[in-house]
Amino acid sequence: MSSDFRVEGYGRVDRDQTLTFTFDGRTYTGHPGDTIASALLANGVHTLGSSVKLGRPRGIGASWTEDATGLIQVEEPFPEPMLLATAVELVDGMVVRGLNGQGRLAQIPDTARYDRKYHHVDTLVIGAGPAGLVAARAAARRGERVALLDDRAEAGGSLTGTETIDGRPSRDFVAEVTTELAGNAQVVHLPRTTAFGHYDDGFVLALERRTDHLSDPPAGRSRQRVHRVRAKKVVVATGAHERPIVFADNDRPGILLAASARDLLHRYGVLAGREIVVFTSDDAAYAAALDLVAAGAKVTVLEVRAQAPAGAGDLHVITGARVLSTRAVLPADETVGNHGRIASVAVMDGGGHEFGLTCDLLLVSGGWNPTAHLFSHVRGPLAYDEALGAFRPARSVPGVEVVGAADGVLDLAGCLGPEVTAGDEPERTPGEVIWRVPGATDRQFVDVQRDATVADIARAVGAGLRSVEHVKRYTTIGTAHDQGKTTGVIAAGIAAELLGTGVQDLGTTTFRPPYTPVAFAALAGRERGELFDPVRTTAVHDWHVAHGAVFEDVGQWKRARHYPQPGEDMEAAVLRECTAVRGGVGILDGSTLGKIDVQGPDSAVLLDRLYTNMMSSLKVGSVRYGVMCGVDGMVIDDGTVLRLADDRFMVITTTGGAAKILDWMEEWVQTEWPGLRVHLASVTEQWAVFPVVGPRSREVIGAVFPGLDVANAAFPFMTWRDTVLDGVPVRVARISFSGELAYEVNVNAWYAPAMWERLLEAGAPHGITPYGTETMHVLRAEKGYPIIGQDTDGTVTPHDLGMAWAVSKKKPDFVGKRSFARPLNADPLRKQLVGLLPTDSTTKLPEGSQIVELCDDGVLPAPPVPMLGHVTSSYRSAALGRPFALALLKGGRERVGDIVHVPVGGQLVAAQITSSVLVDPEGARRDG
Amino acid sequence: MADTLYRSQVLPSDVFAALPEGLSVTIESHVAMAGLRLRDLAEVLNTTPPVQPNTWAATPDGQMVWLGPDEWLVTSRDQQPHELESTLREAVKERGGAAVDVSAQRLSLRLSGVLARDLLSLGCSLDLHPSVFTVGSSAQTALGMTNVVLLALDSAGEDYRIFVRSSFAGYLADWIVDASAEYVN
Amino acid sequence: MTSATPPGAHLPEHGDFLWRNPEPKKSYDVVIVGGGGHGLATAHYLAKNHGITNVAVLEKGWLAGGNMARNTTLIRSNYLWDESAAIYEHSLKLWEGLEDDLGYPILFSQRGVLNLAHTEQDVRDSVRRVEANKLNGVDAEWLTPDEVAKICPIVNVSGDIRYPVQGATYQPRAGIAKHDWVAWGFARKADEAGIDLIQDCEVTGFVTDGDTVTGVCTTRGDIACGTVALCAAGHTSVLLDMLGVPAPLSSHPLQALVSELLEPVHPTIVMSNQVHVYVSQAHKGELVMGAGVDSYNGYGQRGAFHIIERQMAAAVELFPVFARAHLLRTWAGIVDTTPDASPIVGHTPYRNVYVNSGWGTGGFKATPGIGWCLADTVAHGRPHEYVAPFALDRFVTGALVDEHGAAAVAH
Amino acid sequence: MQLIECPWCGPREETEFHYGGQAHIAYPETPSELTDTEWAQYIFFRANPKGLFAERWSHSGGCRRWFNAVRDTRTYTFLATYRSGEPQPEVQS
Repeated sequence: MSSDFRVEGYGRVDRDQTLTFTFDGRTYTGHPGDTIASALLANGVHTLGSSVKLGRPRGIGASWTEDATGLIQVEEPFPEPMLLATAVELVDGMVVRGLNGQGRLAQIPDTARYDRKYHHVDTLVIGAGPAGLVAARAAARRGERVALLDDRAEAGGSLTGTETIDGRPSRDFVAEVTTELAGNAQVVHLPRTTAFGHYDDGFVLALERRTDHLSDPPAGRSRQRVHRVRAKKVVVATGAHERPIVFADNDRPGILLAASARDLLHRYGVLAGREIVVFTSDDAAYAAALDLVAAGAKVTVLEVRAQAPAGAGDLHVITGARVLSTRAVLPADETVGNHGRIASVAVMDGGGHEFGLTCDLLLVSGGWNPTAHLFSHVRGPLAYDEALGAFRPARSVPGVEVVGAADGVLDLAGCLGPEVTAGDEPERTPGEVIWRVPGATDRQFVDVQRDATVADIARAVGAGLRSVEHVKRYTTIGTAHDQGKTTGVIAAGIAAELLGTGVQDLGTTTFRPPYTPVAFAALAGRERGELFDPVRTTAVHDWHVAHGAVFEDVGQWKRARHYPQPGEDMEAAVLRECTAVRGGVGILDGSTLGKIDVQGPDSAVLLDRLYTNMMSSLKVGSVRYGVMCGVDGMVIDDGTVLRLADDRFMVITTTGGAAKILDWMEEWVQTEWPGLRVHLASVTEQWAVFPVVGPRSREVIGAVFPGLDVANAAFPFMTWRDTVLDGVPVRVARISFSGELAYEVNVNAWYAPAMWERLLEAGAPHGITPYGTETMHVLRAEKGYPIIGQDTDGTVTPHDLGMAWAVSKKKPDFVGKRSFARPLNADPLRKQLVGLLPTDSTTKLPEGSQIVELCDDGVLPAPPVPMLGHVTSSYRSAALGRPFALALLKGGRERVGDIVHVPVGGQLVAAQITSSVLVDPEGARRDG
Repeated sequence: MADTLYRSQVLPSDVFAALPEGLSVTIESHVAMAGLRLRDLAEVLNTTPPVQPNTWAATPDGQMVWLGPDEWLVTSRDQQPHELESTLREAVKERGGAAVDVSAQRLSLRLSGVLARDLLSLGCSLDLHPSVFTVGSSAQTALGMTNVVLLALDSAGEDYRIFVRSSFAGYLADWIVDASAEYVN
Repeated sequence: MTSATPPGAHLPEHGDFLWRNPEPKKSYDVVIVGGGGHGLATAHYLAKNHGITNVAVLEKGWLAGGNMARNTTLIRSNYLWDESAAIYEHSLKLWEGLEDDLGYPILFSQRGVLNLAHTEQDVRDSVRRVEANKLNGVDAEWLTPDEVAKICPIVNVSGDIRYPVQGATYQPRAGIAKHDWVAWGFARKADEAGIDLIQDCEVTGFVTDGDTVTGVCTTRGDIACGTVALCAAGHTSVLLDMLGVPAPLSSHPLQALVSELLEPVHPTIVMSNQVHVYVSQAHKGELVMGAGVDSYNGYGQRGAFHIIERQMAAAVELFPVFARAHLLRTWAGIVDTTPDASPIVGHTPYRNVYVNSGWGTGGFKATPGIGWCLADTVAHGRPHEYVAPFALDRFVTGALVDEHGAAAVAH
Repeated sequence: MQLIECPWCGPREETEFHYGGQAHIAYPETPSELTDTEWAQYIFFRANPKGLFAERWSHSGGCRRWFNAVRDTRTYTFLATYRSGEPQPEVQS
């Protein structure tokens, strides 16, 4: 199809190359440098889709991101919804379609890469129009580190190329500045990069579109990048958005902002219409009109003001005029891409005379709204400027400078500043601020995308609404894709008129990020898939993988949960592992346990204050179990403490509690007791920890460490011993989390794989069985040892866990002690940790199940049913030959022997309350 | 049974083999490291510790890195981990200081090449411009989603040492490899 | 080109008349401080249930312009503890009849909520909550990953993501509503009953006489009062400070965001604590999301962008189809949080002042429930049974209602 | 996303820090002598001003030092950061 509306001698697209694309199933051509919008307009296509609420035709309304209507769906190369046709660069083979107000998400995964990059500069300039270029060049010449962000593909902003700057064509000026900047290693100039958010302390986020415009992008390059720029000074040079004027049927395709038509001509060589009416109250439209005439269009100007300005030239101007309404092409003439397009306007001139004008394009210009979004993001105050008819920066904000049109400066000379000379321009005459013309208010669209009209605003005001925020919400004006860039102030202006008040008195809307919409994936960046959150692994992780371990996530760690053999499910594997441990010997990778080195003369003082039990009385060479509570008296962690020296302890925390407990201890040391001479260090990764557990563990340890006397008398329970293996120091501790004879082997993690293999080799004759966290949990539960965070939930005291023995009565204070004396702690009905045995000996109660009183008739009463507590842990026990559970139960310890009911899948399962210690209650097994 | 307890690295040796030109990461061999705590450290050591925040200094057989107002990371090529700890602990113990072997706590990576600084800028929020982060500079900060200790080894922004918690090394390696895809043309 | 308008495009029109804009009178029987959802609902139920209409609702800005205008409109009652389940379930039942009660469309859409579990502990906690809900008469189910995918096919339930979905709790009666419609429905009804809704009226102090507050000082003059109900959400501490009443409240920014309008793709509501995101698709097609509160105290209606970025990463991780949806707008409210993540409602040291605060991220869903109960409390001069457990003195006795598990993600 | 001035490391991104609530609340000398009400005040009750607030922060992603800050809760602006143990500086918003 020919490009009927492309004008020779205009535009900077590469006409030597032709690109093909489809829109709504029809094939069109364009050129490199085109956007979808410019290519469609070059083909005479104005209508893109229909509006969301009224189904009225919608077309292209501007030439860049301020367009309130021209939304499309890209289907190929990859589906992406709700893009502005004006902002999508054309590449060969694109498939695009129009929208009816909603976009469609891809049903296939987006495999494109996204990332982020940090920058630090002295001066960040946002916008590469005349004001931005001058600011960037000046900063670079001062020797500063500079970033220049430009949302368009080429620098120059609103410069069309017809201007002169410093006596040369403006494009030459642009080229000169960008060349100078490119030669300066201190300057980063990023085109296609939209600053979308401005935050405190000179922080700006900007989205760079890096590959969509390339026909064959490098595979590893990120498609979009979020630049994170930290600048000492931010220069906002983002220009201004032209503002339309509201009249009846102002929503048709074929109605554009005036400067956009000029931009289309000079940038893309597209003449958007041949018979053009320009409706304006501002001078800028005249430059557009003149250029369009020069390019071959017939133009009639409808001037709101009583007089045409100086720059009107030979244009046909009707002054004091108003567009009353528009008409569309007749349905009979309907062609693809022209549905509903404007065909004529009804006009009233200054004398009140009404007449019609035929046209294929209506350009509108009602003045300019400074693009102060990025200033407003950092709480830069905006004030309504009566002359401008818009909000503009009211006061300066430290570290932020607003220049050029963004600050309401509308002439080129003003934008360029004193250092640069602009060519002669016609003197600007003041624009007239006009929000709308009289007419059928229900067809006067204020928010074209949301189908919101002047009538809607009138209804809102009539309903009693007085705040502009209420009016916005009532009408939904300003909530669409464009977020009211061009018409937000018009809505306020019309509401103010209706209320008989000033625009400023209605209150202003604060702009919030993002300035333009940003794809979720771009914000996710690299944090997707495996990189969504770090995976932490131990030094013997590869062994677990190689041996078929099934992993579970514990915090960020991957922990081996069990090691199924062929044909085994988890239950079978865990029963086998449990049997092996209690019947022989097993080995666990316990390296994820948190380890904290506590050193200094006051180490024991600190631990006495933080643990509920006494640690200062612990002897060097010994180990003690300890519990930590929050100030509220609730258990936050437990673990063992090894006294390494008078002034040194090793604190072992749970895997999940490691970072939290180190932080907790550090907080107390630093903020409450800075006088204590004690130092804390994480040594979690320093030490690989391998518990060797079971009645045969002594033989294994004895075989591996010939220098260690493993006899019970020489190396009793809850002690630790240092030994040396092949010159490498090793620490072995008699700690048991299973009730079995057990030795925890600690070694510098450099040697972890070697040590693991040694233990396996030595254990082979005894059938040593690697076991995972699930087996560990079963074994500890059989002994009634709680897991903090599983058998507790932040509302459980040590007493509730049956651990009064671990709460010192001698110490005058420790963290949490005072809270034990609160009235609620004396409640006999507090929940306590107990065992629970399903009386049918077969049902494994689901963890989390609630417990109710025995229902004699076997039927639950109607809700609400009082609950006694819940099942915290539940397993099948190889040792018991039956399932069992731990539970937190109201007054549980006083109720041992009672039968309660547990609703499971619609049935009531009877269970007997027992002690929480179900295996080896005498503790006979721990010494082998 | 093997004769000696061999040492392992937490990363496969070839994990960084395919990095693009201009970027190199080497997994540094096992070096003894210790955490050292004492406010008046200079008085008890032969070496002058770096007292400026965010700096490191060379020692005869390694480095001392400032980690906090009374805290340093000491590396030693010549000493065994436990020797390093006991030497330092003897020196500071009487004054209420502390020394702890952390040789396996972190993995040491050497990042170098003309793209090194650019790669870091994809995941590190600090200003690493050589005029700011020059030889002798160090920082504890985040790279990607993990904490690291980062040292500038030259003044050109082309040579860095990264200490990363060993359990996060696999993540960081994945991150580096993923980020470096950018430079493959 | 499609010209048919898409589903959800036609929301009902707002009423032709909403409320008067009266000048404040010299005196009212009840002064409600805060013209948000809770204040307006309280006003409505004072009139409807108790015939008390000499009431003023004082709003320092525009009606329902605080958290009511900024929340993500999730309504559910699947809380763990009996006390919470009771008031939220009471509220949910009121939601189910609210459109008729108010005679105003509120677009209550009971599309169900999925709370995803990603770890073994998530699973335990989820089952615990589901079983508790059932026994409390709250609809709840535990779903396997396959069942999750049946209800919400776009959730990534494959095992190869960083934190695979292990299952989910499901409350079918949960839903969303349109917040402006809800607030304006209450306001219109209260106005109709003769209650004065007074905007641009900031409370600057209180006139006290012993343990009685006799008047409220405002930017529109002093107003005498019989009873005062504080419904100021994130600004409660500011008011309590004027009265010299300490409370364990801290105000935090809570952020939310929306995408552009999209064809229907997400039929329910999904929340995930571990992966930290919450998503629904509103009536017109925009994706609405929230995350956790910003960590520091703050009264600015904005938060830190890294929270949003992390939320986007979570969204794309759980819903791969969202990759090229676009973030259109972000904003923040100010939520007042408590140490146990449960509200503080009831008596203050002043005999005629009642406080209603600390709802954290749960305020919207509680709107009719707390309005009902607070009106009852004010009318009878004693806490309604559903709010009695949430008295300020629980922090002294230790009788906390610890709902942290339920509140970790904004909802 | 602010820069927070760590008193040791200098300005760093907000994401490197952990918030610790109100500053200058000392652990009671002898908790056992406090009434339940007084103890509750210590555990749970913190100021929540709209305006200047002295609060605790930790440079958790860096030197791991706790320090104090005066911040305006309306604007989030940090007016001062100071080391633990130092008195709260006089600042104005």
